[in-house]
Amino acid sequence: MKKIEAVIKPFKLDDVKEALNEIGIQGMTVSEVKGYGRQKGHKEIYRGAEYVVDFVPKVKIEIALKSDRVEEAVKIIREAAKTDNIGDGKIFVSPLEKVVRVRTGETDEDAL
Amino acid sequence: MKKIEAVIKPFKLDDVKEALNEIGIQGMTVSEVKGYGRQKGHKEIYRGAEYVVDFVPKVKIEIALKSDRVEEAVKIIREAAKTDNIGDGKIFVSPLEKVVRVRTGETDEDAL
Amino acid sequence: MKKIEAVIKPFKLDDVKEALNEIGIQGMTVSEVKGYGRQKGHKEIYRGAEYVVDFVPKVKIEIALKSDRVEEAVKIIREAAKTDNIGDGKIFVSPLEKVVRVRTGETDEDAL
Amino acid sequence: MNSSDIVFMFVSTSFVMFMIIGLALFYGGLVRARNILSIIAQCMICIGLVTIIWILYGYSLVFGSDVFGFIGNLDFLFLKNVGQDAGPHADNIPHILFCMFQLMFAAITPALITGAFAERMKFKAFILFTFLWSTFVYFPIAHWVWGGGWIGTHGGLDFAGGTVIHINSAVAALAGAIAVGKRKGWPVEQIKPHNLGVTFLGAGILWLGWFGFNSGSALAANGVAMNAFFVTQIAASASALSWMAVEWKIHGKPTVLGLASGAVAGLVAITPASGFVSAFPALLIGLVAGVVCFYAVGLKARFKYDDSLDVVAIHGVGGLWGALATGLFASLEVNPSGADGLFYGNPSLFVIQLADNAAVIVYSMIVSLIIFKIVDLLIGLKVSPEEENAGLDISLHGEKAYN
Amino acid sequence: MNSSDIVFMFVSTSFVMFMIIGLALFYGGLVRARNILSIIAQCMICIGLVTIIWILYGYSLVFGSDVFGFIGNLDFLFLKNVGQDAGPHADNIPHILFCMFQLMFAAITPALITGAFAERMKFKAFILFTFLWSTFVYFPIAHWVWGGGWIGTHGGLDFAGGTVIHINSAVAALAGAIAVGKRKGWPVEQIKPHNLGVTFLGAGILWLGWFGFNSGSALAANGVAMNAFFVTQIAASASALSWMAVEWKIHGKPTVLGLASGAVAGLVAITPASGFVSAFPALLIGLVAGVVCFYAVGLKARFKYDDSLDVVAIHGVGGLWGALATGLFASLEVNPSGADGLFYGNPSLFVIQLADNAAVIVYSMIVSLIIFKIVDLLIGLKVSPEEENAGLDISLHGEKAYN
Amino acid sequence: MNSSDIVFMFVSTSFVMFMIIGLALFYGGLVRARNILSIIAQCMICIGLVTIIWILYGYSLVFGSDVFGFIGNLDFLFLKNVGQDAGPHADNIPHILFCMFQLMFAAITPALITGAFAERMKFKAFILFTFLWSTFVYFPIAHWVWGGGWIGTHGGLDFAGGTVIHINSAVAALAGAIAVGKRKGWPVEQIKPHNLGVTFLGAGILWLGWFGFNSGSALAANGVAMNAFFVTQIAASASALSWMAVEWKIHGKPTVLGLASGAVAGLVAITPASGFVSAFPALLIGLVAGVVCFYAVGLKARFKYDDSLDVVAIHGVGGLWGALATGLFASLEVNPSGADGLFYGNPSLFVIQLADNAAVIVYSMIVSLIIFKIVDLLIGLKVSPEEENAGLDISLHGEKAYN
Ligand SMILES: Nc1ncnc2c1ncn2[C@@H]1O[C@H](COP(=O)(O)OP(=O)(O)O)[C@@H](O)[C@H]1O
Ligand SMILES: Nc1ncnc2c1ncn2[C@@H]1O[C@H](COP(=O)(O)OP(=O)(O)O)[C@@H](O)[C@H]1O
Ligand SMILES: Nc1ncnc2c1ncn2[C@@H]1O[C@H](COP(=O)(O)OP(=O)(O)O)[C@@H](O)[C@H]1O
Repeated sequence: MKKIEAVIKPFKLDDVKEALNEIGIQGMTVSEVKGYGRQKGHKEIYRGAEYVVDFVPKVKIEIALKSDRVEEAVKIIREAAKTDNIGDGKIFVSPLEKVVRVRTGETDEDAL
Repeated sequence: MKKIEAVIKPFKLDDVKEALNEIGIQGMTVSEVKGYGRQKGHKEIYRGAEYVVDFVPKVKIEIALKSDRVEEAVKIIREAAKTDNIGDGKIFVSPLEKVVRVRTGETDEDAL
Repeated sequence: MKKIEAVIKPFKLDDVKEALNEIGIQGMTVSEVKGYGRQKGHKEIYRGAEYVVDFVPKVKIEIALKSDRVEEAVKIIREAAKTDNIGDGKIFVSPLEKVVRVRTGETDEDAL
Repeated sequence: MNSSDIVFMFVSTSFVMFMIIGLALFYGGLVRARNILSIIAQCMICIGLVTIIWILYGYSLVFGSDVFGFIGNLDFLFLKNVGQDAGPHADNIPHILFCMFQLMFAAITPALITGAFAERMKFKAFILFTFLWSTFVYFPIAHWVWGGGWIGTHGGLDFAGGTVIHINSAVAALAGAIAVGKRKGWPVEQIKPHNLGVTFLGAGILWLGWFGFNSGSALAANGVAMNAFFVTQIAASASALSWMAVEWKIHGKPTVLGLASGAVAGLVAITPASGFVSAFPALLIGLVAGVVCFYAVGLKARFKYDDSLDVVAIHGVGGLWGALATGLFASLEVNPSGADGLFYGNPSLFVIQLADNAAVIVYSMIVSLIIFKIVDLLIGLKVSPEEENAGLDISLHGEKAYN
Repeated sequence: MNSSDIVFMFVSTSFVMFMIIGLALFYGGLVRARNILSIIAQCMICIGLVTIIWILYGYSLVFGSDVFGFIGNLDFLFLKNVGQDAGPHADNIPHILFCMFQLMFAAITPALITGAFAERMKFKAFILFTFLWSTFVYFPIAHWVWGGGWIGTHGGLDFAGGTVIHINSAVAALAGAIAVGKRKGWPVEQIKPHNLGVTFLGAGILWLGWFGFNSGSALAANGVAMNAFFVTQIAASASALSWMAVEWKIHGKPTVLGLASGAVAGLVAITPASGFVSAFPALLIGLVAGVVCFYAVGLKARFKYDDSLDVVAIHGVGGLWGALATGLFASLEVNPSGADGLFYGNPSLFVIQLADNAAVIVYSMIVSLIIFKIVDLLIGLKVSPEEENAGLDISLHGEKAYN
Repeated sequence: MNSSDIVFMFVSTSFVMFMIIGLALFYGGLVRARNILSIIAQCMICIGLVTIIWILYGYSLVFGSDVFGFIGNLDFLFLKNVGQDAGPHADNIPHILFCMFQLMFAAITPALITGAFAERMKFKAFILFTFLWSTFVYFPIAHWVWGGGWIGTHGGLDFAGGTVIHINSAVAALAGAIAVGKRKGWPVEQIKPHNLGVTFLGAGILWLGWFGFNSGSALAANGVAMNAFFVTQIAASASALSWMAVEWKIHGKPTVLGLASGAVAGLVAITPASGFVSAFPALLIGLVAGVVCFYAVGLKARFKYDDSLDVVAIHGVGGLWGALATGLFASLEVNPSGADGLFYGNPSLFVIQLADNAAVIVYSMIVSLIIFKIVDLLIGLKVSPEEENAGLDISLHGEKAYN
């Protein structure tokens, strides 16, 4: 099993979720994060003081899935999340050793 | 060393924390996340428009621990987090190569 | 490639970001978390009821980077995040198998 | 008819209406984020529903000609004889204005009760409760005191509703906390206010509105009204400080919630006395209110009833202290149409105050419990554990306050 | 000069000013967190800019001596002849006070419109729009009804601005929703209110302020003013409950947003009628308002215009119902200087109301559309998709509401 | 006694009380989320503590019979001779009402100062400071201007407290910013407002309350009061727009915080002038206020004092401009009991204004610095770095605003 973590633009979340659903991937965990990278931040003004804000709001999606589905999932996420602008985000894949479903105690692929 | 990530129902956080404490696991990092899975979302109504909200509030616990404690910890978390309802959550185990305590510079098991 | 996750004190975020920038590490993803560990929580009072709050606000930084830069990065983070008080936080290193840049589809080290 | 008094009562009435908004915020900030809308919904029901039943029959039951000292008759049913001309209870302002001022009191009283069973009561049950409780508890008791009933006529003093509103609602609150039962997790889990800024704003609006509440109860822009205005400010200030002081001493830190709670306690305590006592008694009433209400908050832990937002401690204990203090400090010099209290040589007033309030407490407790029982049988009082976990906002109202 | 009336109008004017703050919160809570400041900025422009143009020439265009029934002359340009003495439109209060009360109406009206194109309109465009729309739409129409123009003189009734303010702003809102175009994602994406507590607070302030809005329109602290006060409370309450009831029936849950929307719908509907109808007609007006406005919210989905915060459904449909209901229920018994309506034996009033409002709708629609067109040509109406995604607060104002 | 004036002063007093709530929100939204409660606590101390010392001796020190032009005597100690009858300073309203109106001014002034040392001052130190500063700075200066002291008697004009309240508090704010020292991280770190919606609400409440503040200073519902009402609206609007304009030009975007700050700057600037100048001078006063206060915000960066919420720039510079503008634009036509200013042929008034304000600035600066020194020695002014990091809400009050 693998874990995919994708950091994407917030307003792309629904598209990515739909796209994954279509290929039968229906579990995921989502969190709000702030990203820092090449994408330029914006300027903020408070009583004349100008601040450059480097951190940009992003959404992180975590998906545990069978190893053989990783490639497809990555592709789908990329397609759905893309706007062709800097800051579209990144996808990370890392190893996952075990998954347990709390409710039933099922493990690994049964737990997905 | 391993990392356990457990996605559970928010109101179970205290129970899980207590249960882990009892077996001597006292460090963890917690974040608020939204889960998407089999658990049905709820309906929301705003000026007559009905929305089905798929994302359900969850809490994610991250615990770094020695490899030989993983099994026990997973069991304890499962027991404490269980309500026997869909959406009780999942536990993920992944490899961890190194841990450093910022304050002292101790590493790996000493840093836990 | 590796993933560094560092849990630090919130007001150290800017220092850590600057320090990493200086050694040329410019991508990261940040989230607000709550930490539980040796650091004592604080007391809160609401209408005479006293609560001990164990969870302390922390910030989690995630950085994907080339394996050979891990050591340096960990050192830099440690130095920047240190206040020599309990609760300064921890740094975790874990394996990363793949990185994809959503915008371009570049992978792995090109994607960082 | 006096056009200054019209303006005065217009403002006072508006302020009391605004208090209900303030109360919703005061309470709404104190619950968890997933229940704030349920508080607001209940407060809006109090405004909406009580307005309707008030014009249908409530006003008549309270202010219609007295029947056996217990209730008003049906003279004003469906606002019959209630128009732009002055009515029998105030010859200086339009009857409809008097009716509307009194309406606001009727509307805020059940809203006060909601704090006791916050975060767990069924909305449908609350609506039925509000209807029954207004009809069978508030209307009679308001009549007793202000409408020509037995308390007002035999000399009991309650300037702006210490008995009718605060004690009465607190007794019902106690009944409700017991009848509805505890929140899941209480008292073990940490159940903390989710937004104290909102609570402070609510307290601020309450403070402002209370000027209309107390001063307006003079029904005219005269010296007594301004006395009420003045002593309201003094008692609230004193009570905020004394609550803070005792909390600081005992818990080591002075909290904003303490300051706000103290202010409300002082406002409650001065309510029955505001038209009868002068500044320094008011100072004392406030100082004592902050301390006794602070300690009274501890009662629920001792006696294990989950009065979630401390209606009993603040409105009950504060109101009772105020009612008794009226018996101690009332002075004919402040208000010639009032009475002298114990410290001005008239111990009988104190006895009357004691007796009246005891009667109200007993009546309100019994009838409130019966009403809760009836509602429980018909609808059930408490939401399911799942609904409670998910929060009433989603469960009962299909909404989230924060997105 | 009557000093009670001065106080009354001082309070009423202050309350209406406070309504604009309330409106900003009401709307601000309904948009997404990244757009709340853009709403607030627009409301502040309405206060600031309209105040300036009002004292320069707006007041004169509305209340200067009538020219062909269409517009006021320049008698009061730059506040000439407008001082502390009474003016021609109210002999009981200082001219500047009358001028300021009317200013608040002029200021709130464009603020109401903002709900229609919330979350996407350029700020610069909004400023120009406000300037043009006030000048070419609001000032003439206000003159027609209140300044001596054709509607007021031939007998049309609009006590506190149902036609001038609510219908007028809703028509412009419809024009704006069409001219500016839809929000990205609408109606497919879930675009939810970000803070319903703030929306409730706004609604509460609106409710309070509306007392000044409607009662103050009597321009004196008299029986008619208090009638307006009373029926305002009744209609708002009834409408909150009826909206809730129909929503409960259809969607299975009673929402706080529904209660608040219903209250506002009732307040809108009673506005033109408040000085002319008595309590039970007001009850009916409120009950109907809650239901028809609830259903009217569905129109935007059917006709595919993104009236983001339902200005058309609430202010347009509610206002129209109120204007027609005035033609049905107005009664000389309530207000001898008004007229009898259809149900009091005078069908002609109903016809007049119909005709007047039709004229206002046509005029407002045409001129509003032209103004939007001009602004579009000069500046452009809508922000870029990137700005919309990032949120107007950051894009247009360089600020975030929440940090 | 005049019952209209009673109502008017009741409303005005209530509005000023509400301003303190508004101020707490205005400031509270501007600090970081972990310090909002500390702001609120300080504002509540200002209400509570000042109320108590005011009735004990403060009122007497300000309004007791003049002693050497410097301070009031003890005639009114413990409210002796202060009752429901009219007092020496206003024969149209009850003495207690006059006393309470003036109390609100005394209470809001130290609350204004808190903005300067927000996010870092010890609570205990603040309490002691408030006590000392009210006694030794506010009470004397208020006496000088309004209580029969040297400024009022020799002809200096300060209608509603530009000198007594705004300049005075700003000078103390400067002293405080210096004495308490900078916040950790300032000016390098980004220290941003945590909730601009709350700040806007606060500004809105301030705007509303300012109507009572300025108009009420006429002490009667007359033409001068309504003039103050009118020009307050104009100056605030103009200043909001001019601040926005200059900010837009310089920083490229018009912010809501700029609009709100501009409005407050305009309100401050018109305060001393409001009973003496007419509409167009008010327009000018507002337009200038927005611009000079905008630039004045930059002073703290230049001179390196951490006046966190810009009390000096807004209340000091705005207040000074208003005081001088009074010397320029005051007109006997507006207020026969005032004076003509420079532009109405009387240059001496301008000189008097200059001199008076210089005296107040010097006195306030010296005594404020001494008081800060004393408090520093007795208690210490600043929290520890750890407490500052954790936030004052947790450190000093054991609470979190948001859970
Ligand atoms: N090395 C990294 N480690 C972790 N997250 C990263 C890294 N680099 C970028 N990110 C995340 O990806 C987001 C997008 O990256 P950015 O460089 O702005 O644009 P792009 O994805 O187009 O290259 C960032 O906002 C950040 O959240
Ligand atoms: N494949 C997955 N990857 C990551 N998180 C998942 C995955 N599947 C489920 N989750 C998380 O687990 C939570 C519970 O899953 P769900 O399918 O609703 O119920 P259950 O745990 O009973 O099977 C989800 O809300 C989500 O946060
Ligand atoms: N075993 C663990 N797994 C995950 N996170 C941990 C673990 N132990 C500690 N942490 C995180 O590190 C933070 C600091 O740890 P703590 O024990 O308080 O102090 P120190 O870092 O000085 O040892 C905690 O707040 C928590 O977020």
